[in-house]
Formats: sequence, structure tokens, C-alpha cells
Amino acid sequence: MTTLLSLVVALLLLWLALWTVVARDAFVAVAGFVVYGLLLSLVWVRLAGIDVALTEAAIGGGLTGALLLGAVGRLRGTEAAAAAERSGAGTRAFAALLSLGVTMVLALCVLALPEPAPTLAPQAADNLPATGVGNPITGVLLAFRALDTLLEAIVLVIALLAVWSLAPDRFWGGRPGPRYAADPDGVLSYLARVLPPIGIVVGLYLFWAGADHPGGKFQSATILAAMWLLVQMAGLGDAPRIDGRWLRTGIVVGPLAFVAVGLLGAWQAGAFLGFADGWAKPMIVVIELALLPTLVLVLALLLNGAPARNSGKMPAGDGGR
Amino acid sequence: MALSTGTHAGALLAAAVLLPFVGMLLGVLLGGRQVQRVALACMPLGLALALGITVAWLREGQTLVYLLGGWAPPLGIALRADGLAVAMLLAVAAVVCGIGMYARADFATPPDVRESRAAFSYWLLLMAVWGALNLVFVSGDLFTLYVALELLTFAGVPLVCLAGSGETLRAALRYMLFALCGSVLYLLGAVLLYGGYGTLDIPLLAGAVQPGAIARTALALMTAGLLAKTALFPLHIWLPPAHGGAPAAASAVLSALVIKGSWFLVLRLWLDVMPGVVTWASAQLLAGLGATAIVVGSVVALRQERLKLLVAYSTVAQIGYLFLMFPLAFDATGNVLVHGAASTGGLLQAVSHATAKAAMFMAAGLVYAALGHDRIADLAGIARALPVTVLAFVLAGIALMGVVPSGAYLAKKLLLDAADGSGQWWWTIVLQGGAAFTAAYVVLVLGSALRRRSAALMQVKRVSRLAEFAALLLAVGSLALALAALGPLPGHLVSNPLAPKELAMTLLVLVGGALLALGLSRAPLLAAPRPAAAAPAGRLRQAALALGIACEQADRLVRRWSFASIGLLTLAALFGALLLVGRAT
Amino acid sequence: MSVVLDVFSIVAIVAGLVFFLAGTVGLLRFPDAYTRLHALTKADNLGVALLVTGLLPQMDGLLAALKLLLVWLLLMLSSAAVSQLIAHSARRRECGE
Amino acid sequence: MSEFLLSAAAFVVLMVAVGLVRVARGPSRAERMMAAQLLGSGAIGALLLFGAASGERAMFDVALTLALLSAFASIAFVKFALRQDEKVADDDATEGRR
Amino acid sequence: MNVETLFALCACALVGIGLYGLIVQPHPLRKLVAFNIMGSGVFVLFGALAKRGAAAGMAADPVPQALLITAIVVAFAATAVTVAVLLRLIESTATASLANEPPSGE
Repeated sequence: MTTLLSLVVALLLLWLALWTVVARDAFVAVAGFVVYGLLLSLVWVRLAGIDVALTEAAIGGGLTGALLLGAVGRLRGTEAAAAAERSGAGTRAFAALLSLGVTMVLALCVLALPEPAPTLAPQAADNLPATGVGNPITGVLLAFRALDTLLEAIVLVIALLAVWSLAPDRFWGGRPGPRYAADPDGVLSYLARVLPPIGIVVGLYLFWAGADHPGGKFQSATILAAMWLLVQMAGLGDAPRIDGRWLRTGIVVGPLAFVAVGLLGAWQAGAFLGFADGWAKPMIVVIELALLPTLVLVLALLLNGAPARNSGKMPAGDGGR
Repeated sequence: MALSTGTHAGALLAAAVLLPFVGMLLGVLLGGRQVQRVALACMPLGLALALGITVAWLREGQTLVYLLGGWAPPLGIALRADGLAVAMLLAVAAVVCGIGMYARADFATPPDVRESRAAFSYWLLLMAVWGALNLVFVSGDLFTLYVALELLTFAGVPLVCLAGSGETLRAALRYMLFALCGSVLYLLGAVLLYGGYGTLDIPLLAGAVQPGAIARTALALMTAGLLAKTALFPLHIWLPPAHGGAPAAASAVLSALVIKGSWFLVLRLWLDVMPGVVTWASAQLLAGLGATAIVVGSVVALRQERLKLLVAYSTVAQIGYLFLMFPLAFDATGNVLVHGAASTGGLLQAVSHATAKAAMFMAAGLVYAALGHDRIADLAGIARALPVTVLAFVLAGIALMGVVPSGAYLAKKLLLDAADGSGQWWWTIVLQGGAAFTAAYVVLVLGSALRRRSAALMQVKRVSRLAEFAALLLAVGSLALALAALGPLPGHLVSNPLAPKELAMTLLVLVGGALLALGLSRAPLLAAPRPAAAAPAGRLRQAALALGIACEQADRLVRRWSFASIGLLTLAALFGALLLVGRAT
Repeated sequence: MSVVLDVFSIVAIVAGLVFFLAGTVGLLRFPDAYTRLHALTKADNLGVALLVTGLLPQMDGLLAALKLLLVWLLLMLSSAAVSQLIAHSARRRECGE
Repeated sequence: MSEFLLSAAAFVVLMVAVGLVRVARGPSRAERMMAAQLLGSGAIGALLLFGAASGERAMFDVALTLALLSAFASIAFVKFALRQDEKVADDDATEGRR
Repeated sequence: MNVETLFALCACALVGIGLYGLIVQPHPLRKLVAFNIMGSGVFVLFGALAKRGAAAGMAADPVPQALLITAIVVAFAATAVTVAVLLRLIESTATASLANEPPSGE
């Protein structure tokens, strides 16, 4: 039965991917991709990766989907022009052949994988007690490979700087995106009042659970960011000015605290990003707590995009309807 | 928990990676005018750190290692600095300092605003590029390297379109999408390696990897992906418009530094991770692409009308140079790539290219700033108006050419020796011919700049002395590299730089360059060609023009998206095939 | 006792499945956006509601049961709101034409 | 019991998979949106069944996250894309005829 | 066939499908979607490898899973930056074409 379930999911996934790639309309492709993201969470569950499934459900399906949908809404007829540049049948056939070749070679590699599979699971299990956390993935992310996690926070900050740097000069320091007017239907406003409290509770629960069970700061931050964006979309709140002091502080507090804890480790335990005996768990909690606001802000602001208006005033013709 | 955290000086490596990032974060926090101050304060600190690492490396005489958190690989991550990494760390720190000096004038926050977009973004992104590069050089883990590569891309893309014009935005988008394609292929290779060997640590992998399906596929995919990010011909789809359209201070970063990150990673993969998987034929292919890049890039560069585009296309050619070392480092008896004269030569080339190319872009930017344009045909009189800038350009050109006293000269010498030693005479031709091409565009620009101008030169803007000085400093640094490199290198390489043979060689390169410039430039080089001289050369000039146009068309064809992306996959397939069958000779 | 609970679960879950089936068939076969929406909400609300009802007796702890209820509540909220927004937009589209 | 739950999960996935035809056919963006919504509910239902079958309670957390975020994506859908529907009604009409 | 091999093979196909879209779809947004599909193929492959590495009482090798979380976040950041560049391009030129710039001098 489980095999059948996996088979159905795998076939569905392939069908959706193919269809997303060849669909004529960009909107259709993005809609397909959102569904694809939902389905991927099922794949992760089948592959015993609950933490990954949580991340995928939050980021892959939710945030990426919203980001792409927002982009589709602003394509403004560039699609028709792009359709004229469609490559010829020969190119398409050749591309298909090459892609098929890559797939075949990869499949051969998969079948040639060594048996038994090499794994770091025993080593992770042996060293996990030293970190004081119960969830091995949290252990990997914040102790064994803490550098990756620090870099990841830095990647997000740099991506945000990159997005901001695209603003027209006159809007620098202003707010991103259109200001949405409160929805006259009332439905959205209602949802934006009811959903965020639940979202915050769930987000904080996942944050708290992350030390010993699947979950953690990323998944939690994504949910919180989504709730904030929801409030913005319903017109109940506005996107922040990008030169706000509290905003800038929030953006850097996570990685800076991470570095500070790392330096503390260098002093106490003799290794940057190391933990002295017994200090691992509290230090990990400090890092996660500091990273949470950073991740929430950066994830939400990445969706908001480059500053596009000065504070208060609505740019002509682009106010929320 | 492991008690040892590696060698004594290892902590310096972590500091070198963190310093630019912390600087960037502090810049975000403080904002406004402080951003530039923080960045400029980081630069001497970073240079001091790089010097400290060099001294420590020389003193310890072995690879510096630092285990982060005290966790040993394969579970943990190690930072490592061998000779390659130390040299690159130092070079990048020096170039960043030079660029910082130069950019103070261009990216100062205007007095009437609290914070400006361009200044804020530029300084922070410069820090980000620096940190990412340091990470690329010292990281010993393939996944951390993936994150570092992405960091480099995210910081590089906005630098391309800092000016915000439509053309640069298009270039940035091409760059982004193509680079993403490349990094996914890299990650795919890393994933396969983990599946096969259960670790991503470079030395552990090097010990475990066997030439088999998994290693070959991984190497082919990763190489192709990294070449896309390095913009080696024919994957340079994004480079010319991106490097030609960005502000000069950003172009210098992109051209001198950013592409070195992925190039360095190719070097690491081939030389340190999978030297035994590499085959003679695949190394030949890699260098063959390099040779094609030199010819096409140089010819198209000579046909440009704008100075910055000329410099951008010369980067396409110079990238080709950086890949010539691979077949020369191949040890045919052991079927393995080895560290040696060739890899040292390649490294030296990269370092001298980084310094010289930064200087060249700076000089081009200064010319643009002073004249309000950079049309090569209208440069007359600029040598008199901006002597220091023109001198910097010429010195940088000489450094790139590899004539007598420069670092590139030493590099060329090392590579020529390696080519002789392994009997690969064809790379000797490429190495010497490439120098003539470089000479050609220096001659071209100089010919135009030295011309006397009838009317007085109109300067749109006074250029900053400090910026001119920075360009000159980097150019001189590139020349002086020979002296710095002499320490660790065998002395016979520069036994007699002024011997008649060497001088004749230099002269030959210059004359060859002048002839190429005469033949290939779009506009006739001499303002009023004397009919007597023009007549016999007429047919040659026709042939050269035809070649130029053919190269230009090839370049345009190759830089179409469908062609470039198919080329990317085809290259991956070719590498895969050559890794499989190429165990000959 | 446990047999009774199991039977209850099975009955409820099968009923939920029937609603999923009905929703899918409706989405495919019904003629226009409004009727399709009608079919969809049946699958969304009743289908998941019955699944949750069926699963509740199988839960061993309060937290798990709470989570189940919360999932259902969230789905109800979002599906109701989103359906209305979709219907609204479909209506506006028709009027516009 | 767990075998039954797994079968039920497979059935739900199969059902919503069939419903996906609606995403493909459209004709309007609203219909595609509905099909996406159905698949979201299906995925959540399958996760619940699966979680109950395997005893891995963390799967409920995945279902919770999915419920929250798919609501968010749906609203983004309405906010960004459906509004466009009115503007590109002609495009959709031609598409419907295809 | 066990679940990890099934999904590993499925992942190989996803990579191929994504590559195809990246090459032939002219619109940058479509390329971006294709990139995300290709990326997810790589991720699923890694996830399948993690499942293969189940040992020591763990249902899967935790190291690749932790790396996957990082990789997913990085891919999201990449998507966000690309979308921002694309939207700015459309805003300033009203096109989204990736075609070569017109040859100089014309």
C-alpha cells in the first residue's frame, strides 16, 4: 500500500513538473508550481524527512508560490513578446534529447550507488548528546555544521540587500510594494484578523518543538513572516520603511548574535562556534532566539521587494484596490 | 568533542572569512555615511589578516587547518589554507583595498542626503563579495562552497545593475539565471559525491574517490556548472554586457574578483578533490576552450568601439588563459593532476590578472568620467590630460602581456617550462600568441590616446587623484608580483630578464600585437594611412576584417540563451565522455 | 471498546473519502465556476472534517487531537474565505464582460 | 488499522490527482485556483491519515504548516492573480476555446 | 523497488524536466520556475540518499537533511532576487526579453 502511495505521488509529481514546464501560460505554470510544492511535502514525508517537509511546506509551497504569483501579476504583456522568441523545433528536440541524456546518466549513477549506503547517522548519533538537543537535525544545523547556518542567515541578508539595491534612487528609504487598501469585501480583513493569532501560536510552537522534535526557527519564521504579509495584503498594516532603525537592527541581530556566541565559544571552548561543556543547549537557544526576528523580517521583506514609494504617499495609479 | 581545533594560526582563517561579513552587518545596522567608513576600516584589517595568514603559513610550512566548533570532518566543517588559498587571500585583500581607494570618489554618499542607494549597496556588496571569496578559498567542504558560490552570485548580480539602466538589468538577469543554472549543476555533483562516499570534506573525498560512474558524472556536472559561473567561452553569455555596463568600480570587482571564485573552485575540484578522475583528454578540452576564448575574446575586443567593452571582452580572453594550466599540470605517467610548476603558474596568472584587470577597469572608468564617453576613436589627447591614468592602463596591459618583469611573465615562463617538459608544444603557441593579442589592444588604446588633439580636450569632470593613484598602484603591484613571487619560486626562472633572447621575445610580442591591432581594429588605427603602406597591406587587412566579423558573429551566436544553455549541457556531456574514454597517452 | 472506536473511525473516514470523490467529480463535471466551487467546498470542508472526526478516536494524546482540530479549523477558515473571494472575482468577471 | 489509513491516504491522493485535470483545463484562473485548493486539502488529508498510520505525530505539524501556508498562497493568488483576470479576460477567453 | 530508489529515479527525471524548461522557455519567469523544478529534483535526490543512509536508530541520515533545509532557503533567496531583477527590468523597459543587445554601432 505504501508503495502504491509513493508511486502515485511520484507519477503525479512528474506529470505536474512536465506540465508546469511546457504550459503555454505563465500563470498556469506558476499555479502548477504551487501545487507541485504542496506535493513535494508529501514526498519529504515519504522520505522520512519531517523537518524538510516542514521547510518545504512553508517555503517551497507558501512563500515561493506567493512570490511567483506576485510576479505573474506584474508581467504586463511581456509574455506575448517572449512567445515570439520561442526556440525552433530543432532546438527543442535537441534540448529534450540532452535533458533526457542527463536524466539517464543520473539514473545510472543512482543505480550504481554503493551498498550499504555511506552515512553519517552513527557519528551524528554518537555526538548528539554533547549538543544537548534531541533533534539530530537541529544538532547538525547548530553544532556540527553551525557555519552553514550562519552563512545561510548571511545569504538571506545579502539577498535582501540585492533586492533593495534595485530600487529607483528616489524611493530609497521608502516602503516596498503598493499599499493595499483594506479589502471592501471584508472577507480578507476578517481572515487577516483571525488567522495571524493562530499562525503565531503554531509558529512559536514549532520554534519551541524544534530542539527535540522536527521544527525549528526556519519553519517558524516562515509562518510568522507569512502572517505578517497576510496582514499587509489585507490592508491592515503597511510594509515598513527600509531605513527604519528597528528594522535594520532586527535584520542584523541574528547573524551578529550568532557570531558573538561563536566568539564566546572561541574563548570558552577554544573553537569558534564551539560550546563549552554544558553550555551547548542554552547557547543554541540564544542563537535560535536571535535568528528568529532576523529570519521573519528578511523572509517577509524579500517578498515585499524593492522600495517602490516614499512613505505615506501612494504612487499614482498603483495604490491597492 | 574533538579537542584539537587544527593548527595554531587556523583561527585567522575564520577571522578572515568573518571580518567582511561582520563589517557588512555593521554597515546595515549603522547605515548612512557610516557604511563607507565601516567598509574602509575593514580593508586594512582584512589586508593585515591576509598578511598574518601568509606569515603563519610560511612559518608553519604546511596547510593551515581550523575545525569549526572543534568538530572534525566528516561531521564538522574544516577551514583550510594551502598555498593556493593563501596566495588568493592575499591578492584579493590587496585588490579590494585598491578598489576601495578608487571607489571613494565614485560611491561617496552625496552631501545632501542621509543615505544613498548606490553608496549603501556598493560598499555592503563589496564586503559581501570579499567575504564570499575568502570563504571559497579556505572552505574545505563542498556544501559550504556551494553556499559561498551563491553568496558570490547574490552579491555580484546587483553590482552589475547598480547603474539601473535597462541594458544592465537585462545583463544582470541573464547573469543570475545562468549562474543559478551553474550552481544547481554544482550542487547536483556534490549530492552525487555524498551519495557515493558519504562525505563532503575535500581531503576525505580525495582519499575515497574512485574513477567510476558517480565520480565522473559529478566531476563533469560540477565542472560545467562552474565554467558557466566563470564565463569561460562559449559560456560567456552574460559577461560582456554585465562587465561593460556596470560602473567601473563595480566592473573591477566583477572582472578581477568575482569570476575568480568559481575558477578557483574548478582548480580545487580538479587538483585536490578528484585529481585521479581527471583524464588527459578532458584537460585538453578544458584548455582548448581556453584557447578558443583567447582568440575569439581578443578579436572581438579589438573590434569594440568603447573602451569599457574592450576591457570586458579582454576579460573573456584572460579567462581563457586561466584554464591553460590544466593539461600542463597533468602527469601522464600517473594519470593524475599534480601540484607543480603548472599550477603555480596558473595561480600566478590569476593573481596578476586580478590586480591588472582591476587597474584596467579603473583606468577605463576614469577616462569615461573625465571625457563623459569612452569611445576609443575619440581618445586623442587623453594621455596628456590624464597621464597617470593612461600610465596605469599601459602598465596593467604590460602586466597582462607577460613581458619581462611582470608576474604574468613568471607565470608564462612556468607554463612554458611545463609545456616543454610534457611535450605539449601546441600550448606553447597558444601562450605566446595570447600575449600578442593582449599587446594588440594595449597598442590600440595607446595609439589612440597618444594622438595629438587639434582642439583643447574638454574634461567633463575632474577625476580624483586618489582614484588615479589606486589604479596605478594596482598596475605596479601586478608588475612587481615577479619580485614577490621570487621568494618561494626557483631562481632560474628569471635568470636573465634582459638577455637578448628575452628582449627579442618581448619585441616580437609587441610587434605581433601592433600588427594584430592594425589588421583587426574596426576603424583604421592610423588616422591618415599613407597610401604606400596601405596598398600591400590591403589584402591582409581584408582577410583580417573578415576574421574579425566572423568572430563577432560567432560571439553573438554563442551568447544567445538557447545556444549557451545547450552548450552548457553539451560541455557537461563532453567532459563526461572524455573522463570515461580519455585515458590515453 | 476499541473495536467500536475502530468501526466508527472507518465509517467516518470512508464517508470523508466519499466527499473527496464527490468534490473531484464535481470539479470536473459541473458546468460553471459557481457549481464547481460548490463541489470543491464539499470536499474541503466535509471531506477533511470527516477524516478528522474519524481520526480523533485514534489519537493517544490531547496535543495530537488539538492539532487535528486546529488543522480542520484552519482549513474551514481559509477555504470559506478563499471560496468567497473566488466567487466574487468570478462574478465581477462576468459582470465586466 | 494502519493499513486502512494508508489505503485511505492513497485514495485521497489519487482523487485529487484526478482533480488536477481542472488546473490544466481551466478555463479561467479561478478554476485553476480551485483545483489547487482541492489538492491542498487532499495533501493535508493524506498527511493526517499518514501521520495517524505511522504514529509519527510530527506529520500533523507538517499538515498544520501546510494549512497555514496554503491559505496564505491562496490569498496571494486572489490578491495578485485573480485581479489580473479582469484585465486579461480576453486572453482567458481565447484560452478557453483552445 | 523501495521508496528511496523510486524517488531518486523520479528526482533524476525532475532534473531533466527542469533543464529542458530552462533551455526552451523564453520568458525569464518560466526559466525561474524551471530552475526551481530542477533544484527540487536535486533536493529530492539528496533526500533519497538521506533515506538510504538510515542507521543508528535514525530513520534517515540527518546531515543531508540539515543541508537540504539550508539549500531550500538559499533557493528561495535566489528566486526572490531573480524576481526582483525581473520586475525591475519590466518596469524600466516594458520587456522581459533576454535577447542580445543590438550590435554596437547600429
